[in-house]
Amino acid sequence: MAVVVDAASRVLVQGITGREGAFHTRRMLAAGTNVVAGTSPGKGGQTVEGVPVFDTVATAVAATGVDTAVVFVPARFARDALLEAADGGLKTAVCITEGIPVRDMTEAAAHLARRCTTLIGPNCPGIVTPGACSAGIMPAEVFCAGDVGVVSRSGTLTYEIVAGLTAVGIGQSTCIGMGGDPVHGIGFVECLELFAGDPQTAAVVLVGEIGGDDEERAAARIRDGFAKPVVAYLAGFSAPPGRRMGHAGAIVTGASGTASAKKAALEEAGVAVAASPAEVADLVRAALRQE
Amino acid sequence: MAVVVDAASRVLVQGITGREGAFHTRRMLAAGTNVVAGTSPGKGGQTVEGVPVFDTVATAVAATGVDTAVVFVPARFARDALLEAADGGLKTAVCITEGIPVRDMTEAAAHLARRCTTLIGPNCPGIVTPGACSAGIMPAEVFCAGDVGVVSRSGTLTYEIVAGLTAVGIGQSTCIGMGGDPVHGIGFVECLELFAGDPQTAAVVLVGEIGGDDEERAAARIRDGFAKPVVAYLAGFSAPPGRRMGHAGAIVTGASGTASAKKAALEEAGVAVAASPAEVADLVRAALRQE
Amino acid sequence: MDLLEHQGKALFAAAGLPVPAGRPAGTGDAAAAVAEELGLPVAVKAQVRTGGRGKAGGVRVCRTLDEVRAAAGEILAMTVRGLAVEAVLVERAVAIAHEAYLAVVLSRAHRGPLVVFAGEGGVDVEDLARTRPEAVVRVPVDPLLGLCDYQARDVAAAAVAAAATSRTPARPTPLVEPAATAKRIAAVVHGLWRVYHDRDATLVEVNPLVITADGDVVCLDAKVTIDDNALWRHPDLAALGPEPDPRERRAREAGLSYIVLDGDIGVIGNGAGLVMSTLDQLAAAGGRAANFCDVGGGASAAAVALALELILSGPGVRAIAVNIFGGITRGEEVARGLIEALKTTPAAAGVPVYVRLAGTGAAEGRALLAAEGLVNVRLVGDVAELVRLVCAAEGA
Amino acid sequence: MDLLEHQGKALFAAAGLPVPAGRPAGTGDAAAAVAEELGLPVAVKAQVRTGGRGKAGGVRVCRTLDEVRAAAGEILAMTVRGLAVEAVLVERAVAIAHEAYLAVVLSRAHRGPLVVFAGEGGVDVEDLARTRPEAVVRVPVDPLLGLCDYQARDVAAAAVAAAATSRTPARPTPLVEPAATAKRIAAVVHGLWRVYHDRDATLVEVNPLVITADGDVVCLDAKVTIDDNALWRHPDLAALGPEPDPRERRAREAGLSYIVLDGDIGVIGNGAGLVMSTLDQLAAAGGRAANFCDVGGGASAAAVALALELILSGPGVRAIAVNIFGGITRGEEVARGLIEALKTTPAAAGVPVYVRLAGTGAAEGRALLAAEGLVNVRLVGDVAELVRLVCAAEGA
Repeated sequence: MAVVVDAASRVLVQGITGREGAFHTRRMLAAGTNVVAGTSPGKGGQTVEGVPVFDTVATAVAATGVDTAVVFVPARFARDALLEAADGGLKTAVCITEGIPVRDMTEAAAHLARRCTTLIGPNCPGIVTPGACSAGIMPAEVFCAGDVGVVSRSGTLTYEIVAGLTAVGIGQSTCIGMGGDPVHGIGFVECLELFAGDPQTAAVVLVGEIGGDDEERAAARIRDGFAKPVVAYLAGFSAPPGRRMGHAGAIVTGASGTASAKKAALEEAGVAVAASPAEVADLVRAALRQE
Repeated sequence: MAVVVDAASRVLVQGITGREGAFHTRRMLAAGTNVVAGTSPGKGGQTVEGVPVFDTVATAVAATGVDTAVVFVPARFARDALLEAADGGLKTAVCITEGIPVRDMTEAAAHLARRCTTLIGPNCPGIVTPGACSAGIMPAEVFCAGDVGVVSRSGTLTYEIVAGLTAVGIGQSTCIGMGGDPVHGIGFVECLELFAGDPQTAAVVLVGEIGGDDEERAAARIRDGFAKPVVAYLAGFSAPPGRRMGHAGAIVTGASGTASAKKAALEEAGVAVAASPAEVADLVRAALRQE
Repeated sequence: MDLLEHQGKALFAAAGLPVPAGRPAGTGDAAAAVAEELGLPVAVKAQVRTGGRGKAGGVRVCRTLDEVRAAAGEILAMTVRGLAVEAVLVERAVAIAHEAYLAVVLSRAHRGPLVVFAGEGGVDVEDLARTRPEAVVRVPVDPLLGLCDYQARDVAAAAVAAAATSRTPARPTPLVEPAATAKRIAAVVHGLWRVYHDRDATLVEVNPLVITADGDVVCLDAKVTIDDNALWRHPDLAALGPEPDPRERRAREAGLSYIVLDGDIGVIGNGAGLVMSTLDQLAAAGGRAANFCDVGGGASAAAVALALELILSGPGVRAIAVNIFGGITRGEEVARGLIEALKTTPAAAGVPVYVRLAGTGAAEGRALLAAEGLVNVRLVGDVAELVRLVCAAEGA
Repeated sequence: MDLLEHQGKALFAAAGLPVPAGRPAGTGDAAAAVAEELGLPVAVKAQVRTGGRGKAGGVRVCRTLDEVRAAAGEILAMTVRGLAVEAVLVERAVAIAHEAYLAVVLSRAHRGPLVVFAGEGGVDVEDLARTRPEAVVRVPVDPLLGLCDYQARDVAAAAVAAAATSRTPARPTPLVEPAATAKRIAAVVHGLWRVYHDRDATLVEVNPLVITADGDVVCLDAKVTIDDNALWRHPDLAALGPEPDPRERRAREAGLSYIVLDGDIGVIGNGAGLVMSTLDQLAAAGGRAANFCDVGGGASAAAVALALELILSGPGVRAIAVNIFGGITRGEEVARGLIEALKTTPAAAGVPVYVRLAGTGAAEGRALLAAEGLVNVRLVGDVAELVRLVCAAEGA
């Protein structure tokens, strides 16, 4: 088992004929993913890397039974692509596209929520269940199957940390790149719920960064009772304090958004916070030994 | 038991300080309804017929635990009142107001659907569970408690038919005036489902009229298997054929909307269709005897 | 409220939709002047608030100004389905390669708008919907999201596919640049949606939507219905309505729903369903109603009086049936209105009025009427008796 | 992108929101001219893209033109939190009876906009939110519905209630007509929502929202942040941005994320998190970064070369750390970019470049760099080594 995607997932690549879409389709296929369809308006009937291209999500669903979309379309068209995926009945939409206007994302996220389509991203590297499915742009070669769930706000940093786990023989159940945009799909809290319910996952790694209050909310969730060990790494301790315009952010979140504050909140919840990406593997090993 | 409202329903009157709102609050109270709160922006703190008035639905909910709204606000403000009721967490909204723009209703109905708020109306007389709750403007004195469920597109005609039932000793479980607007809340099909699941209801009366295809869809639902006898009355056989602008209506519904076509569809589904309102009671009695 | 074609096309043009150049005209000479300005050939089209004008000869293509003058004159004198032609629209003629059907319409079943497309336009589109329902594309629009671009593209793709296999005209012309045509059609779908949404329409129909030989897309017709309940948001549109029957207008201003029919029995009731039911029962008994009149919920005495006055102001009313089931409407109010009108309207003399009062205030109303002792008023017990007596009076 | 107050107020005015009469000025004399036109007293306010100007003395009320000239001159010479004052806004002074806080802001937790209101405005609103969170009204707006009128009325009701019990000023003035004031505040909430939604803002903040002694409502300040990702929809707003640092602008045009810092170690990495993490580890080891540079996913050799060139064009860079974990970014592309830039940039001579390549194409990239044999390039095995060596080089 795993969370969100597994070997049975049937993947649709939206924007498959674009440079990025085609490149990553090849990589996802190479990682053993069931990429069974792509879409590109006006390009129906073509193939990319042997994958059939359809004009619309509806026709792709009808022809191939896809359940997981990976969205590579340009930012201006991403809202529409997500709505199309949700209306097509897909279970999961992984949105790689970056630079999507916030208003577009709030609308898309609200619509996906009522269609019960799980959203990952946008501006995210995707999701990998090692050996089973890679939906996105993560380099499959650094992953190996195992029992640590990983969820991260940062892409490259995740690969670094996962490579560190893999190097010492700690495999991963599922790795989720939740993306760094202010409005995004599943976050730390939702992923913690998913990993809590996943028998394959024995421990969880959270990779956070400055800004927002996702880490603080994750800390609150863990403090309320979380049965599996959690290890975190945070980036941005040395970032200069941002220049704030107004008071709204602080009023709304009640959080300062600094790495130090996030570290304190997580440690208070019993989370081991690594000082460097390389230290994560050590802390995970220690946590799993204690179990 | 009954459907939608019963003796435990706690009713909120939106627009309680208006002429209609105040008048019908008195009548609903006289019918034994638990009218426990009203709203009228800027009038919070007053009382109407002894019922406390609040500025907002949220404060009314917090103070009185209302679960059923009856909306009397003017047409221009009805969309907002319905959204407020749904966001306030009310289970049911009964919208008496007529003349609401279709666009407003499509938006309100979509929002209520995702909030799981049952909508009755608009432009409807409301809903009565005799002896327990009257939420709307129906004259409670013509009803009596019993085992026939009534759902109607027409107000006065319903009273006429219900009075005929009551006169011969046939009581009603719940009577629903679904309203005549093109976009409305629960209709024949949804009410049939509710009555199918209500142990108190032994038979159902549908009161339809020309236009639309609600009756045709009800007939299809009954044809698919409906365990209780259904009697119908339809108005509009003598109506001159409407002047149609375009083809869209016919293309969309595939139905002519005439009373004759509706009668044929219902009879094909095994529904006894009365020739006059007065005949409904005879047909119901006959149907219940056959059971 | 139904708009005339040229009014609908003005909305289309404002929304950036492609419509043929043209202007309405009220006389044959004015039509010829428009044609001269546009250049020949032109189409001269009856402007009337109903369908069916084509079969009635209300659309002609003219190649000379004399033809335009003659056609416009004839069309302006026509009626279509009983409605007078209000003007002609003179438009530059369009070279049709393919015809399709495209509409945004309120769907009761979806509780929201629906985009409807058929690859074959014209008057036979309803037959197509019945015989080959799969040939009709139906795209429900989410009221909270509005039309999505993917939906417009879906429709455009269907349109281009349909044009490629079109059977109208007999020899289909291949599209020059299918992708460009698809983009134009998607833009039309967006434009129609804007008109539908922004102008509170319940129907925006283009039939035919034309694809020309060089792949252009033109809205050759425009049928637009505006939601009457939303006209307060659109004062410009509210001003476009036809002159109503003066009785119907007075009734509407008083909150009555009043429709003139062609029988000789006046009918007053409360609630559209009850009034329709009364008309049905009259018809079943061989009677013919002179009107439909719903005094509505909670009608005042004044409204009832006006209803009676309106009925009596019409020609040849031989008897009047009043059928009231009091709910919000109170019997005593109805009685007061009847008494007032009968006492002050000379035309009331000699017209028997049969009154059935039930429900709230029925006893009080009956008592008031009885106390007044009006010679031509008769109280009846139920609807069956009402119908029987009023039909008998009519025959007398 | 943060707007200056006067830019935000122009959006407010266009949305029908009440703002004081005023205009920006770039010199003391221009400020005095505006004041003369408006009438005295006026407020002279620093226009700067950050908060905190009040505490820095950037807002003065002036009663004479000489005072205006002097105040404007002093304010124009100020910096606030390191940012230069770009102009002054000269506004007619407003008689304040009550001050409140009102904003529409993107809430990550709600995945949508939130209306935030506090009955006490000013700079202490954050304290209020901490100490008496119940005094802050938070109304989430449904992205698919937009702001509902009932929500605006809720906020207005809270505002009127707050004014009635206000502690600022010390002796609260009762509102003349609370219902009228509530309507004006509800209209302000709607107006702010329109600005937020229609202009793709992520923050629209009014602090203070002023209620005057006669019950009028005025937006005395305006803080507006526009979503950078949506600027293409608003070319008028895109033109309002400040002049960026030329290096940052060149970087942005090439798709790099580049921020100038004040240390002496150049940093290049791929992915914001990885670069931040590299900076953290440098800082922990006592090093100070000269910049933040994320070459992004799938960076080309040209982008990497530009990154190196930008770093070398800055003052006092003593060493450069390159930390690449190849995913989409390929190690050989990075290597090519480094080689190109190091060979063509004179400033590269003598600056040691430590390169850590891992992931996709790492072996190929390392081979390319090794083959080139550049004297100042050193390949390292992991980040710990990278950090240790680069900090040592800096110290050298």
